[in-house]
Amino acid sequence: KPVNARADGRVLAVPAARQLARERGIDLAHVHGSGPNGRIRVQDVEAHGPAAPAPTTPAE
Amino acid sequence: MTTSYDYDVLVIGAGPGGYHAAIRAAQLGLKVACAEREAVGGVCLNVGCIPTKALLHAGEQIAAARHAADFGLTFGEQKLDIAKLNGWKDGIVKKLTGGVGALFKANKVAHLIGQASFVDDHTVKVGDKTYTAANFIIATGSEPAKLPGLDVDQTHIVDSTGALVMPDPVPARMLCVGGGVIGFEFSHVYNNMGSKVKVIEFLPNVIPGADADAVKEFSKIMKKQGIEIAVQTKANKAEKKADGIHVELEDVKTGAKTTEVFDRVLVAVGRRPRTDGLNAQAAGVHVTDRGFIPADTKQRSNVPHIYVVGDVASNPMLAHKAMKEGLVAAEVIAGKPAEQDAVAIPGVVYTSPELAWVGLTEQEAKDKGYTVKTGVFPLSASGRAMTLQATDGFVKMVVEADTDLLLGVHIVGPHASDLLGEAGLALEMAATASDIALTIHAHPTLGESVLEAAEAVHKQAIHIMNR
Amino acid sequence: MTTSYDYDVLVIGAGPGGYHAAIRAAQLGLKVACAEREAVGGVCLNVGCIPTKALLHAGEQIAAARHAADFGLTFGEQKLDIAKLNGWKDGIVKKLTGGVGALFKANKVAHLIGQASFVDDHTVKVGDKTYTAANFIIATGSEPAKLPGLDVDQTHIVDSTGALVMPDPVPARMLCVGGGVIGFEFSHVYNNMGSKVKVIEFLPNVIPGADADAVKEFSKIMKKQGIEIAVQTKANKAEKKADGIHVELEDVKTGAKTTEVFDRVLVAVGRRPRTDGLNAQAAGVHVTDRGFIPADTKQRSNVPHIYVVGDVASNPMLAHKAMKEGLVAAEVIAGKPAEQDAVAIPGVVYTSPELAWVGLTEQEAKDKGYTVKTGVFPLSASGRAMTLQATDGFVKMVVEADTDLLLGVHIVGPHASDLLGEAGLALEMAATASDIALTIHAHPTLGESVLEAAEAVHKQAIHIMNR
Ligand SMILES: Cc1cc2nc3c(=O)[nH]c(=O)nc-3n(C[C@H](O)[C@H](O)[C@H](O)COP(=O)(O)OP(=O)(O)OC[C@H]3O[C@@H](n4cnc5c(N)ncnc54)[C@H](O)[C@@H]3O)c2cc1C
Ligand SMILES: Cc1cc2nc3c(=O)[nH]c(=O)nc-3n(C[C@H](O)[C@H](O)[C@H](O)COP(=O)(O)OP(=O)(O)OC[C@H]3O[C@@H](n4cnc5c(N)ncnc54)[C@H](O)[C@@H]3O)c2cc1C
Repeated sequence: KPVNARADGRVLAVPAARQLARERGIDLAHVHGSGPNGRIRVQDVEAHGPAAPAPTTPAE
Repeated sequence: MTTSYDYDVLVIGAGPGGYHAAIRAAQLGLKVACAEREAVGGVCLNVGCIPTKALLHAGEQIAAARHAADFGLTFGEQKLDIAKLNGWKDGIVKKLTGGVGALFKANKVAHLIGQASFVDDHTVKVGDKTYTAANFIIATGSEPAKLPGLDVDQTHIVDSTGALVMPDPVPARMLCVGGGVIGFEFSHVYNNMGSKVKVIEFLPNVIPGADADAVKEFSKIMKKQGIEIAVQTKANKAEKKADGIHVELEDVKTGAKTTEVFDRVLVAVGRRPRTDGLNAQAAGVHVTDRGFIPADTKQRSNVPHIYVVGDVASNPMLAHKAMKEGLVAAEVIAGKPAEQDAVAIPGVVYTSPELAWVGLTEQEAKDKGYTVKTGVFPLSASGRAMTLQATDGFVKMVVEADTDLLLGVHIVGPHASDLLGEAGLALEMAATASDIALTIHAHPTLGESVLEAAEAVHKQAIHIMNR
Repeated sequence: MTTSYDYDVLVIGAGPGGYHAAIRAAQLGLKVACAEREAVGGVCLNVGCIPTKALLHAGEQIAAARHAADFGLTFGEQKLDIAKLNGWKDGIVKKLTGGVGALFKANKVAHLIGQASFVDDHTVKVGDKTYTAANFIIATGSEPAKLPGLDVDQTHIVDSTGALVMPDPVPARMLCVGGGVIGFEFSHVYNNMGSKVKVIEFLPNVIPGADADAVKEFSKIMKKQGIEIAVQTKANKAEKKADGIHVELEDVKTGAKTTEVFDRVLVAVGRRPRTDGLNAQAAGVHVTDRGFIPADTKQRSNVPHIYVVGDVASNPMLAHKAMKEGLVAAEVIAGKPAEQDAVAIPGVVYTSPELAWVGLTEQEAKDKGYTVKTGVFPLSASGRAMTLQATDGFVKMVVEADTDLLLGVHIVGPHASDLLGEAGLALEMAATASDIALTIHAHPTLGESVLEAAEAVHKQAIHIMNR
């Protein structure tokens, strides 16, 4: 269940946290953000725990 | 990546989107080629962002020399050597395009000279030769839109490319058809160089997309500088006569027509995506009716191994959007977790003062359902602006009322484009107005006005009364 | 707050620290007075930050007019009306100090004219009158340090206050004793106005506190502009003679002495805190041997209801630090959870190009035990810098190697102070180099060089080869 639900549909996360979440295949909507307004930092993504295998785009 | 293809990635077009993609792909170890039919650097370096900024700087120096009288510095007769001006500008372009060429070499990007046409979804023809690639990045850019009745001859009636060559003498009377970013940048240049400039815009407001308050302030300043602005006005036709170019103007509300005479007419009514000669259909790539090749957030077209970036993909047609998309496409191809997930794409009019913004306008924020608070700090209250003789303008901040989340920043003022760095980072970092207000900004800087606008959101700016 | 005192807060000194404290306290509903014995605005507005920036701008316009020849703009004979220059500068000061006066009125801050001396820890005397207050904020600032052997007469031998009045004619030969920020700003002004300037510095490096690479680049540029720099050199004594001021210079390594002749000597060897006439001991307030009144992070002195902010509290003696501390003191008094918790305090030398930095230098970061990565992007590769005729300099980023955490940003270049906004916010928000690299920066801007320096940390800058 998303822990991050803003009326505007945005999940507030800094760019590097977004990047890390993509790398680890983590849906940011499920990450607890420790910053103001639930802003997600890199540490929050790391603290989210073991990640699902990343949906990598295999280079052809 | 081992393939039976000639290249891992073949980029079509060496504008900012294309050359960023090519270099990043090479940095990531891929075998890369980049096809270009005109000049490396694309519109941006050759006939766009860069040469306009060179002319704008030159024009601003002319204005600055005039304003120097305020502090006691005066000059004898001023002379502008137009040939030298054009040469200086061309020199910068040459240096930068040469730089991209050198970067291609150093990064081992093969530069294919000629027009690329798809043969099938893994093959293109460039000139006489055919090349195969595992992935393609289409970065074919855009070109000026045309206006019926005003045929561009690049001498009397010019588009942005023709306007870049400053004629000698500078035209006495100049009409700019189109009050967008490009139109105003040229109008500002010609106005500073001595032309009497009139800008006409079909819509009720100039600089569509910018915040209404910012546009109002910007227009006021442009008018004060001598540029005539007529909104809701269109140009129907132009005729060259002995005494100049007779242009029929129409008030779009009343339908009233008048004819005015100019020495140069600039048509700057937008740009359209460019796919001519690409033969996209041979690769099964979908081109929309309006000529765009749409991309997803990984910059993929409808054909998964064919990516598309920059002006040909979507609006806004801006170089930094093209660059970002180029990097994303290259990284996605290399298996990196990249995505075009930008919160906001900044916009700048490089006049003096500049108009620069990033994020939502007040109206856009309201339309999206936000409860909005704003804070405005006028540069007339900035010590730094006074010492720079540049107190026209303001910083306006748009914030979500209950969370203090920053939604947009709109700046009219000197160096506004430099101040966007902070605003853009703030938006990407999901910063609040408090984050900005609590950050020490060096004194005396223009950046303090960004801080004060954030304070103004909370009715706590120091150098103005907060109502 | 209801008290039996005349004021909730009485601020001593109306410099940037004091007037920010007074206005914020009033905004928060407190009854506030501010005592000032000289002029509202303090050193900063009257004889510091602001008038120097005015002169710097004027000097830079002279240089700009010269460089305009590169793009074909030339002028007949140039004339500088020195009286008008001084008057223009004074006009800006007057406007700003008048503005602070008006803000005091509008915010209902009582302006007490005269020197404040403590009678006891709740009472001060200002002129003939005594006032009581529940809280005090000491913001008495600093004054130029003196140098034995060089007696300031404000005509031949001047301190920063004397140097602000440009003499007519401009001195042909100028010596600046002290290679710090203030020394270089004046040297740059005088050099641009036509003086032959020599800067001497006791230490092995000029601009102490700045990053070594940045200082090296900065010195190189200043020398290229014609300023002579001698480090590890001191001035022992000065003697006025018919042909000028004879100054004995000493090489501090070899002890070798030489005498050189100048028309004006500027002593800019630092500043010291100012507590004269304050009678701090009557309130039990502790003053250190070096004259500082130390404060905690809530800006409290050893006496809990007596706060201290700005230059008199601590180094670095910078206006924006004073402002921040003033706001903190006012908010703490009003019961708000404020604290001086700044990650970094920016520094700027407002020459052209500027030298600006925020956060740790590479050496400081290493000394603190960080494993450091750096990224450097030269402005010679920036298209925007080319169009601004200002390609000297670079952006250098200092980052913690394993976490990518930004530690410091050091910029030599045009508008460097404007670019600090992004760097400062990044440090306060604990941003990483990736956060900056992933943020779209408008093209073509100087801010792109900040982005490219962040990319260079990862060896992925686009417009240079990454080694
Ligand atoms: C006057 C002017 C000023 C501007 N100022 C700014 C500004 O200040 N800031 C900003 O962000 N944007 C500015 N722009 C817009 C900016 O130039 C574009 O957004 C940018 O160039 C788009 O980059 P691109 O890589 O998508 O395409 P382009 O730069 O258009 O490059 C596309 C390249 O592809 C080549 N090409 C096309 N088809 C083929 C083919 N089939 N085979 C081989 N090669 C092909 C073209 O020759 C061209 O070189 C300006 C534009 C103009 C006209
Ligand atoms: C030439 C120069 C250039 C500078 N440029 C910059 C710059 O660009 N950026 C920057 O950040 N900093 C700059 N500074 C430093 C900056 O001016 C100071 O850091 C700043 O003014 C400190 O503010 P303050 O409020 O602590 O004290 P001050 O500005 O020194 O103000 C203190 C005030 O208290 C008054 N006062 C003192 N004692 C009493 C008393 N007992 N009773 C009543 N009133 C009293 C004084 O008259 C004075 O007005 C510059 C300084 C100089 C000299």
